[in-house]
Amino acid sequence: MSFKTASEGYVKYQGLGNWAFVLHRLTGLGVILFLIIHVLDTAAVYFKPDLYVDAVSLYRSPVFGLGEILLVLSIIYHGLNGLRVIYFDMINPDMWTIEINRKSVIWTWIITLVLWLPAAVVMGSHILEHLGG
Amino acid sequence: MSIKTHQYEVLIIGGGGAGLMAALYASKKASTAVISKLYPSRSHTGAAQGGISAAIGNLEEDHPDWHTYDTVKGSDYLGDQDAIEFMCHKAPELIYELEHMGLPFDRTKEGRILQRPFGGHTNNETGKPVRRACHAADRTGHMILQTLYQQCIKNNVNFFDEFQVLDIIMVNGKAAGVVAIELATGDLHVFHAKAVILTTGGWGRMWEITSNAYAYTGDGAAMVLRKGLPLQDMEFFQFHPTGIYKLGILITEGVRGEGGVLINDKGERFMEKYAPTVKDLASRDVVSRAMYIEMKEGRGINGQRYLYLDVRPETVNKYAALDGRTNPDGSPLHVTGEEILHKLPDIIDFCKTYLGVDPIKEPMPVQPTAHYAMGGIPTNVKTEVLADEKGTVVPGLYAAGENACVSVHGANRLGTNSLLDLVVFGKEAGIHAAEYATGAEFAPLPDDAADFARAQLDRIRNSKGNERVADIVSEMKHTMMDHVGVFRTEEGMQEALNKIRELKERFQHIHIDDTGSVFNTDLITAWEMSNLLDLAEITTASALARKESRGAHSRDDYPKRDDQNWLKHTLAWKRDGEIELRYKPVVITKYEPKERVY
Amino acid sequence: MTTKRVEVPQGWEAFAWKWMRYSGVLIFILAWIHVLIQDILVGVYQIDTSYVATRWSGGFWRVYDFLLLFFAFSHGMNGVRQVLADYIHSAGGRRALNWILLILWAIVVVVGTIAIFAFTPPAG
Amino acid sequence: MQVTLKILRYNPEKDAQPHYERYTLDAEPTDRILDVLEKIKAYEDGTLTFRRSCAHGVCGSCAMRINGRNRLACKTLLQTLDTSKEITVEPILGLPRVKDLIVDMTTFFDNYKKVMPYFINDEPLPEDGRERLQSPEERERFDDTTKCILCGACTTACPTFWADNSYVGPSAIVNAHRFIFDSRDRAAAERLKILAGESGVFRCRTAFNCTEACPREIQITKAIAEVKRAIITGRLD
Ligand SMILES: Cc1cc2nc3c(=O)[nH]c(=O)nc-3n(C[C@H](O)[C@H](O)[C@H](O)COP(=O)(O)OP(=O)(O)OC[C@H]3O[C@@H](n4cnc5c(N)ncnc54)[C@H](O)[C@@H]3O)c2cc1C
Ligand code: HEM
Ligand code: SF4
Ligand code: F3S
Ligand code: FES
Repeated sequence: MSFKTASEGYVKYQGLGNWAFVLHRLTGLGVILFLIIHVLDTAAVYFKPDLYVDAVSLYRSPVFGLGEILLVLSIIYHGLNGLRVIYFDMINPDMWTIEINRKSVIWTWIITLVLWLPAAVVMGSHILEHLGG
Repeated sequence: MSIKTHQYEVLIIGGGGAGLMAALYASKKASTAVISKLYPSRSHTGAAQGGISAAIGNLEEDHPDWHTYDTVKGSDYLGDQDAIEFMCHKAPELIYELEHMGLPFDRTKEGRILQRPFGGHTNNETGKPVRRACHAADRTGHMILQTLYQQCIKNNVNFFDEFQVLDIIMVNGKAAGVVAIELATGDLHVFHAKAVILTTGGWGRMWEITSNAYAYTGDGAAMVLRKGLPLQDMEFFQFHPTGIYKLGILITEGVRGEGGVLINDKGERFMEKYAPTVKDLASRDVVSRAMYIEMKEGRGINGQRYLYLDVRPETVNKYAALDGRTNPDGSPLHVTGEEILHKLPDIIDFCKTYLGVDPIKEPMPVQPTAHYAMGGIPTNVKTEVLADEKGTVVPGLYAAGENACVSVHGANRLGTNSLLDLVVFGKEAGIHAAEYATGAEFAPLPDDAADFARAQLDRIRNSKGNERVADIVSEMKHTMMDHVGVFRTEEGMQEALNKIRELKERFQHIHIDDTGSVFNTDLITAWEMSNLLDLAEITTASALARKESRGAHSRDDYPKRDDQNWLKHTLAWKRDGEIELRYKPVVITKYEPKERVY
Repeated sequence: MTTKRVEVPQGWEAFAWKWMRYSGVLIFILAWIHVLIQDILVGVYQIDTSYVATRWSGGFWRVYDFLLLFFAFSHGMNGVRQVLADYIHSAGGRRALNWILLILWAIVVVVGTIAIFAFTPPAG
Repeated sequence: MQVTLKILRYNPEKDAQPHYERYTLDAEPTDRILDVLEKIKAYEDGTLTFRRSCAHGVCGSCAMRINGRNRLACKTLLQTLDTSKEITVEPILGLPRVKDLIVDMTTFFDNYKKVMPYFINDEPLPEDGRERLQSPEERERFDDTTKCILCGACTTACPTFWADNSYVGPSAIVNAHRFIFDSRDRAAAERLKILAGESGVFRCRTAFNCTEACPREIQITKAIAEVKRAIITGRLD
């Protein structure tokens, strides 16, 4: 009906698939937003090198550092869930059962965390190393 | 309250199997609208499970004449034989017609419609059950309802969904339209028409334990009664043997068709005693009575008022071997749990949901449940409503389906014959009403057309007593269950009649909470309950007068059928607050009444 | 059972659906390697103009980055189109949306592509 | 035992905004939510409004949100819920509210009608006037999707539909599936063409709420995937 109705459902409706979808959407949007900025700033290397230097120093602030850690989380989750959906939807529709869907969503979340945690540790340590200069 | 008016040549009240079938045919010839208090797909036809009968003989020899005889016998000889013969001979054609509309019947290996045995349907030569019920798993009614609704959409039939009809407009003794309330707004609408077809279904909600929907409040029959017209054979109401204990939810006879058996507390298959030839597949009145006797004599499970229906594969195979049941190809019948699951998926789902019982592993607790109205609005074979015992037709008024009494079911309906009744007579109603309408004029509507309907609602809305509708209803249901159920006695029924009259009096002093217009279900439910009270009174009075036992009407004090005095249909009027009973003969063509043994 | 076949005109939505899936698989490989190297192993603190210069000194990474740019961006922009179409219902609104996204897509892809291929490491 | 229902009430003739009301009453563990609602209506508050008819999950009247998920009130037993907490009962989401638990189903049925949900075969009937033949396997192919009772639980659980009513929704696709894969039907191509369009199957984001909501246990997301595949490949097996 409207964005208002939809957002009530996104938040309140009880269902794993629902949340898998909402997260997929949020992470997809997050990544594309980052990507636009990232392409433009990297392009600055060519178009406006000074700007690029400013941009890079901005990225080195801890706030952006945390953002980057979330970005990695987003790409991992969006990618894994995307592959899950592609496999079920295009290759093996028989997998769309309540049982398998539930399990596969939970596994997607587990694998996401398993992959992301070490990455977060590495990236976090980079931030800590450079804190204060 | 504003009033809107509409004009159609033919109006169909009710969007169930009978209504939609009528709509498909009427709309071919005349401008037609279907008015239904429920979305058509919510109609009770969708609850029918087991099958629809027709002697198409896809698996074994069968003949429409056998079907006719079985139906006559099943009706305990009270059915009109001309109507029964008409229906049973039309049956194959109608089944094929449904198939051509896309109905997904289950199939044989050869790709033909699959059939299963059902109570009371027999091979007339051997007396053994015959496979006559065409089915789509255990949701045959659902598939019929869906298929007909789909075809109506395809043919652009006009629908007024969630419009509840409150009154039939009669002008000079002819039907001229109806008055309905639009539930979403509370507005009254006057529908002006040349012909009106009533297909509003039954009234099983009158009893405590029932397989029937909340919507089964007998609106159509009650409206007809209020117009000073009679109702026929109201004392005959079918109790289906196998309702889920306490809930009444139906377990189709198809379970027994697939080999399930009834078992008492001693582990005996007691139907052997009562119907030695067809056993568990005897007709419903016989089985329900047998169950009551078992329970009365203390053989209910743990002494309680229920028995077991057992369809576990080991049980089915054991009794199939004992009975010498075979597959169509002659090999001994042997089933697996998987096959049962495949044939009865919904039943298994009901049991798991409501009982926590898996029928493949455990037996199901069952008790007889109020199920089907054999009586109703009297009609002839052309579905024209009749005004008296002489067969005088009410011009422009038609009835079909469960609310009508043609009568093809007489004192007891055979399973699967109702769905057949719907499509056969629904179609007749559509054809005849449209034909009548094309030759008739719109009668001018009186100015006060909507007054009676409005007055009925206002009386409820403005009633300022302190009675609760729910209390009255629950007393009615208990009374009917105790005294006008499977077994009846003079005192019991007299007590019931007094009680119903007392309740009707108390109903004058109800109050309701909701005074609004939009979706006032408080108001509508109260109106529906007044219909049930009216019909309960007629049912009890008709039953009290019939001093014999026949079909579903079974009296302790008159245990025998009495063809001498009672081979006749009851017609009951309500005039100036008094019930008037008259009788008319049963049409007998080929089959002379004889004793009924299964 | 014989397999029945029907001719179904493949509309734009069917194409977009397939596109999201094929490009998804491709980006899965490209983006993860990219992220692994850039964000995790190397890290933003090592990245500066000279890092970019070494990276783009050969053709391989230029082509790699171009493919990533092109596919990820097309995938993402179509994703955004699908998301917003859920909330924008008028035909006109959707048309406007499509144009805006198409232009944005073109600008970013063109700017990015020029940067990737035209970039020459600063002298010195 | 005692249960408390927290019901989202709305009377358009009185209330500016929907609000919750709580009812505490005695009930049996085997009672259905519908039984509890009936009891409230009969003995506590006659203005409480909801749809129901069959009371055993076959008519599709009573879909509502119970503890945040779409279910049929008549198929939800108290013993399957945590009755130590309040049970939340709200109308299904994504269709206009009419009163209390009743929503306006018009759009739902309009969407259903968009997919040509009826049998089409204009070829001549068998000469003997009997049934068209269909093998048990061909019949089995679409069995699952014949079970739909048009309750709307799936469509009103779908995130795409919440946002945009013009998406035909899972229920309509289920009903199209029932005909697309029926060996006797001849209009699969036309239905697939409709479903390949802007409001069709490709709006499905595989959120799966529909399948979890379906009281008839229809494998809806799978059926949708099969329709997508039929559009992409043109194959009806
Ligand atoms: C659980 C169950 C299982 C059954 N199984 C079988 C079976 O296997 N085989 C068999 O042959 N029979 C079976 N029957 C019996 C059979 O299904 C019914 O008798 C039959 O479906 C009745 O159909 P109908 O068209 O007369 O009424 P329905 O299908 O009930 O339709 C009644 C219609 O009237 C409308 N209506 C009612 N009152 C009003 C009003 N005041 N204003 C406007 N509209 C109104 C309703 O909205 C509805 O659309 C079964 C019945 C039940 C209850
Ligand atoms: C890493 C590999 C990726 C895979 C496997 C992948 C897969 C998918 C798939 C299959 C969809 C369609 C979902 C559906 O229709 O149900 C999708 C949607 C989307 N993707 Fe990706 N994607 C990936 C990377 C990206 C990237 C890098 C971006 C951002 C640029 C992105 C942005 C989006 C957006 C915005 C959507 C729309 C979400 C929605 O409709 O709710 N994806 N992705
Ligand atoms: S598919 Fe299931 S949930 Fe959807 S309308 Fe049909 S029965 Fe209801
Ligand atoms: S909930 Fe909606 S998004 Fe698809 S899987 Fe079901 S239709
Ligand atoms: S009342 Fe029929 S589905 Fe719930």
